[in-house]
Amino acid sequence: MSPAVHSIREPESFDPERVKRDFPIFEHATDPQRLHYLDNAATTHKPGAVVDAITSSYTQCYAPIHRGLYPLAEQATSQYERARRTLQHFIGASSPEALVFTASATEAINMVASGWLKPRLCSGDVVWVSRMEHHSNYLPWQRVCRESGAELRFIELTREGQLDLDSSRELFAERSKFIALCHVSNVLGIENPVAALCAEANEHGIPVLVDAAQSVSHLEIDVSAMGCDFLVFSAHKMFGPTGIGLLYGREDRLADMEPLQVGGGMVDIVGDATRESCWAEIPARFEAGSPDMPGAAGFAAAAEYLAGLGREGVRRHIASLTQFAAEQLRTIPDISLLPHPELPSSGIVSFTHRSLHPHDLAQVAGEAGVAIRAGHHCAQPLLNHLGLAATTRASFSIYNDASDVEALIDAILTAQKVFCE
Amino acid sequence: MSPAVHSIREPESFDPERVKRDFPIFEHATDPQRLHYLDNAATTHKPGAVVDAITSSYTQCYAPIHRGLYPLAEQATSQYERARRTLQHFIGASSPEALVFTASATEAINMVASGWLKPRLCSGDVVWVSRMEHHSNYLPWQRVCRESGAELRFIELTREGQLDLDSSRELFAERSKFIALCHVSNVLGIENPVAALCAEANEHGIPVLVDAAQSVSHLEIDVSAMGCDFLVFSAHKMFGPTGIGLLYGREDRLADMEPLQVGGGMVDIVGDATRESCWAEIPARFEAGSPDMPGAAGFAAAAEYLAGLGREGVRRHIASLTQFAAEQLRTIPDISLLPHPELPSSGIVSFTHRSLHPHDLAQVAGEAGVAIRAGHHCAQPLLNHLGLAATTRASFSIYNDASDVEALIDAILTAQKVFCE
Amino acid sequence: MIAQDLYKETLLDHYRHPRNRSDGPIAGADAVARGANPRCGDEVEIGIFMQGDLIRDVMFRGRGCAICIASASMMTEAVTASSTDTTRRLCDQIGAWFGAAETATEAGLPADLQALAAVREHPARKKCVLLSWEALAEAIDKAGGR
Amino acid sequence: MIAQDLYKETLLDHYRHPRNRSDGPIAGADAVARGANPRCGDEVEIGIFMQGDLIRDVMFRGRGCAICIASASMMTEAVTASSTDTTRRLCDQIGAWFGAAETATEAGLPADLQALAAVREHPARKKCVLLSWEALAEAIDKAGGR
Ligand SMILES: Cc1ncc(COP(=O)(O)O)c(C=O)c1O
Ligand SMILES: Cc1ncc(COP(=O)(O)O)c(C=O)c1O
Repeated sequence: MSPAVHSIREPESFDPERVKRDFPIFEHATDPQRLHYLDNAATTHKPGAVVDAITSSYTQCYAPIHRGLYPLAEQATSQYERARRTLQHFIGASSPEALVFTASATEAINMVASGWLKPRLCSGDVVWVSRMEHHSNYLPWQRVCRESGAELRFIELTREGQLDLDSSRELFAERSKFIALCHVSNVLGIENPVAALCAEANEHGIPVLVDAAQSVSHLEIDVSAMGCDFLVFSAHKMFGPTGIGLLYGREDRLADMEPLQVGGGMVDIVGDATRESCWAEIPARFEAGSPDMPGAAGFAAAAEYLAGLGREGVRRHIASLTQFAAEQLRTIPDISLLPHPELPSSGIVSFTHRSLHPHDLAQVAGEAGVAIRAGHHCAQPLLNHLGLAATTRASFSIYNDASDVEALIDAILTAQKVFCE
Repeated sequence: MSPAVHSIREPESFDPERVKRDFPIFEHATDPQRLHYLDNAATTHKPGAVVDAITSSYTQCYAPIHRGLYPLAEQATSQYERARRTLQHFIGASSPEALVFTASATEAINMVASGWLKPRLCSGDVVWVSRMEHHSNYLPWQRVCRESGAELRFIELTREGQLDLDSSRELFAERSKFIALCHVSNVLGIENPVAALCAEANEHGIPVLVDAAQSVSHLEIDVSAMGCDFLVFSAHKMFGPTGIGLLYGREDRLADMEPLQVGGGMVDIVGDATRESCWAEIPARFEAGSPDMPGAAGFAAAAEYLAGLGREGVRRHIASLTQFAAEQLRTIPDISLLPHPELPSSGIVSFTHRSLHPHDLAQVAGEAGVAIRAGHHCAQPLLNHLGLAATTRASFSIYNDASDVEALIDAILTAQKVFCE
Repeated sequence: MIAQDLYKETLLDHYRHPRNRSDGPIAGADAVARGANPRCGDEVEIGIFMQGDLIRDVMFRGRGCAICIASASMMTEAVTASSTDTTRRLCDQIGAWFGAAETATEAGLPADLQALAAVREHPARKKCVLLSWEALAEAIDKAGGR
Repeated sequence: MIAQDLYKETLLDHYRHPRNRSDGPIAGADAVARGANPRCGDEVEIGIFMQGDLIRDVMFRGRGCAICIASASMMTEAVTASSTDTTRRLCDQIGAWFGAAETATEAGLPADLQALAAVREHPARKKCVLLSWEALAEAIDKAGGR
């Protein structure tokens, strides 16, 4: 956490240039020299190992899951369950049954809000989210509160953008029934003290859901050490396929959860007028419909790829590159970085420009091969609070290096020329 | 509909052997001569074109959808929306907005049950399903009825397995609020007269959802001609990827539907204590979370592949092969086919054996390279009605031919030797 | 200049020197309508001043990206001193021009507006163009409805 | 014979000639317990006849696949005249044997039961083996609980 520009050179092993060669898109993109992909908080690219895992699932080991008795189906089922165990170890869960494959982080959050919290929530109860949540970790709680007459409250932020726990003393009050917050903010790039918060919530018997969508690609996740009740993320933000995500839930919590979707594969005995349906065991109960085995295989391949790079090397690379970017951006007088207690180090730098509209800036940068994001980043509660309609965000990953930062700075200078001169 | 064994030779163009060469699994499977894949009703294999569409989405055109302003994101977004239009034409819908990408057919049905029907359903209302529904088109309606105090009723079957519309005269009564039924049954292989039923339901103002999961791979689907209000299917049963499916909804129906999931991408203005959230336009409103663009691209490639084969040739091939299989099975004295008004022609033949348990039969067949399915096929209401705990099912697709039927018959004879002699 | 792809000189000129822009509320207009694009945070307000069936003057106010501001500015120039009928047709034509590719045509569009053509290649930015035109159509409806 | 992979001769023998099988309800047992596998439609009923702490006799009744029937039949032979403690330990051991690969061991399993080993390669069939063993454990609990 105390880097200087020169620390951009990685200690020993981690080599972004070598890493970049693992990612076919940088060969294939029309002009690879010009693809400075800095939209990694939205979605990450895929290493060949992930694409191969998907392809070979389809071309060598494809069959229905959990139902067939012939060898191909047994192999496909093993592959699916092996993927679950790979991810179990990746996040430090104590058993594979605690992991539910979902379509996305968004779906996972909806499942918990509708299936776990809603049946327990009463008028007068309070649910907490932080001010910096992505809409996917805000709207489901807002809806369930509306439907139950409960109150949704914000953990507000200090001026430096951190959770203002002092002014949220009611967080652990008796009326508090649930806390949902992100591990790392997709706009501010701030890392929240989730383990400490979980510990205290746990003492008060308040379940916590951690949205790890923005942390899982570069911070080590250990759900046991973190002490969360639920944790969610999507494969596509950690170099895995789209269309698949994960819900981790403490087994006693999952045992008490109603399924969001009902249908094939999640029921043991279908009830009728006289008897109740009997759901399948956990986690099958929450995986209605035909499982996405190739997706799961690609997801596991991504976890293995990331583990193979060394999580600590990844973390350090991202941290020093983000800090370097923040420092460079600060050299442009018209640019203001969003609040952050120190130099951002979680891969994300958001900023505004005194006179350039974020969309114009992003468009001009895009034409110069620099892929950055402009908008509200699905975080309207935060942007309203900051009094902003939109910001520009650059987000860094394992295949980025200082040349991407330089291209970003150049693009901003170009845009200033176009619009301000 | 009047085939004989010799009609197994396809008229003119359709050539299953050539088709089979499009499917890499048959090269790669450990012993391709021995892979007689007859579990197509569960899931189908993927042609190279589909695998390539997925791969090249990841390696050449990958970026977030609907949000980025840089060229790669614009290309990825176009690809996603182009996939929607391909599928629009594939099912004869009048506009792309009527198509929602979902994770599966199962999810699509849950969306309609929770989001469209539930807010409208009152105690005393009646919802109809047929006796032959898959759990995915049964449990969501059962749940919504329980929650609303409405009654779920079966359209029962005649002895030949067809919908007994005569004994369901209340189907179009005033209390009827919804009808959900499959186009083709995944156990009986019977095709239901959905167009006629939709026409009559329409006259009475009763919306109909058609589950086309088992028909879309070999019957031409035209939602306009069919006149349904909703139609669902999964990509993986029509040679497309897992993890993606489709909900078609008449636009006025979709406009009235609440989203099952809320989160990123489906909201325009996030409300707070004082104002309501304002959802995005249709269909984005129903696609919360990061879209599965490579999945959509693979889905569209499957539709194009199928269209390229010629739907009529596909239909005829499946029909004559299914009929051939049924005839051959009938030559085994201990085998009974499940009820069907004529020789089954929809790719599916289900049967029981006087003394062989379906699981033993399927296991022995599997060891001989014949992939068939044993169990309740996620259709417990039907199996209860038939007084069966499990059946054996063989299901045929475009890459199967008479040699697969012969292998099936051999496998059954082998199993008889093992267990009955 | 690299950015010339999208940001034509005309467009930039309107962005840098917007015509008929009001800094405060538009006072004395016969009708005022608003448009907002929550995804970008763009907001415009269009006020029209009528003379019989003629739009004598148009003013806009708002914040937004260069395309949004330029489109509003160009719009005010294009419709000043046009009849409401002509203007409504123009609004529809612009809408269609940015709509489905099949139905789009630029035949008959005022030459000054052609600078917006490049935006058609960038679907994500269409709303930026259309915001002011949709508000204008609404203002005309309001004025007519009085 | 191709099917020898899974269906060993011993297993088939027990399937064709099940030991200690009752055609009707199991009468006069000290405890009876049931098990069902809704996914296959398999159902078994296990009755035990005690003599002090000893399981003097075991009967089963049921319908199911060859593995389910053979497992039940082999089980009755394996535990007849064993103490409830020994039998409970055997039930646990069989459960573990078909559980996670890491914890499984066949050390100490009666030789007669080794014919079930092949089923371990077929996760989907594990329940078919375990059904009767789980019902047996339940019957012992019931008998002890009297
Ligand atoms: C008739 C029918 N409906 C629905 C489904 C559910 O499809 P999915 O599992 O892809 O959601 C299936 C297949 O499993 C089916 O056969
Ligand atoms: C912090 C955070 N939470 C949740 C999500 C939702 O992820 P997905 O769209 O994959 O469901 C995102 C990204 O979009 C995110 O950045």
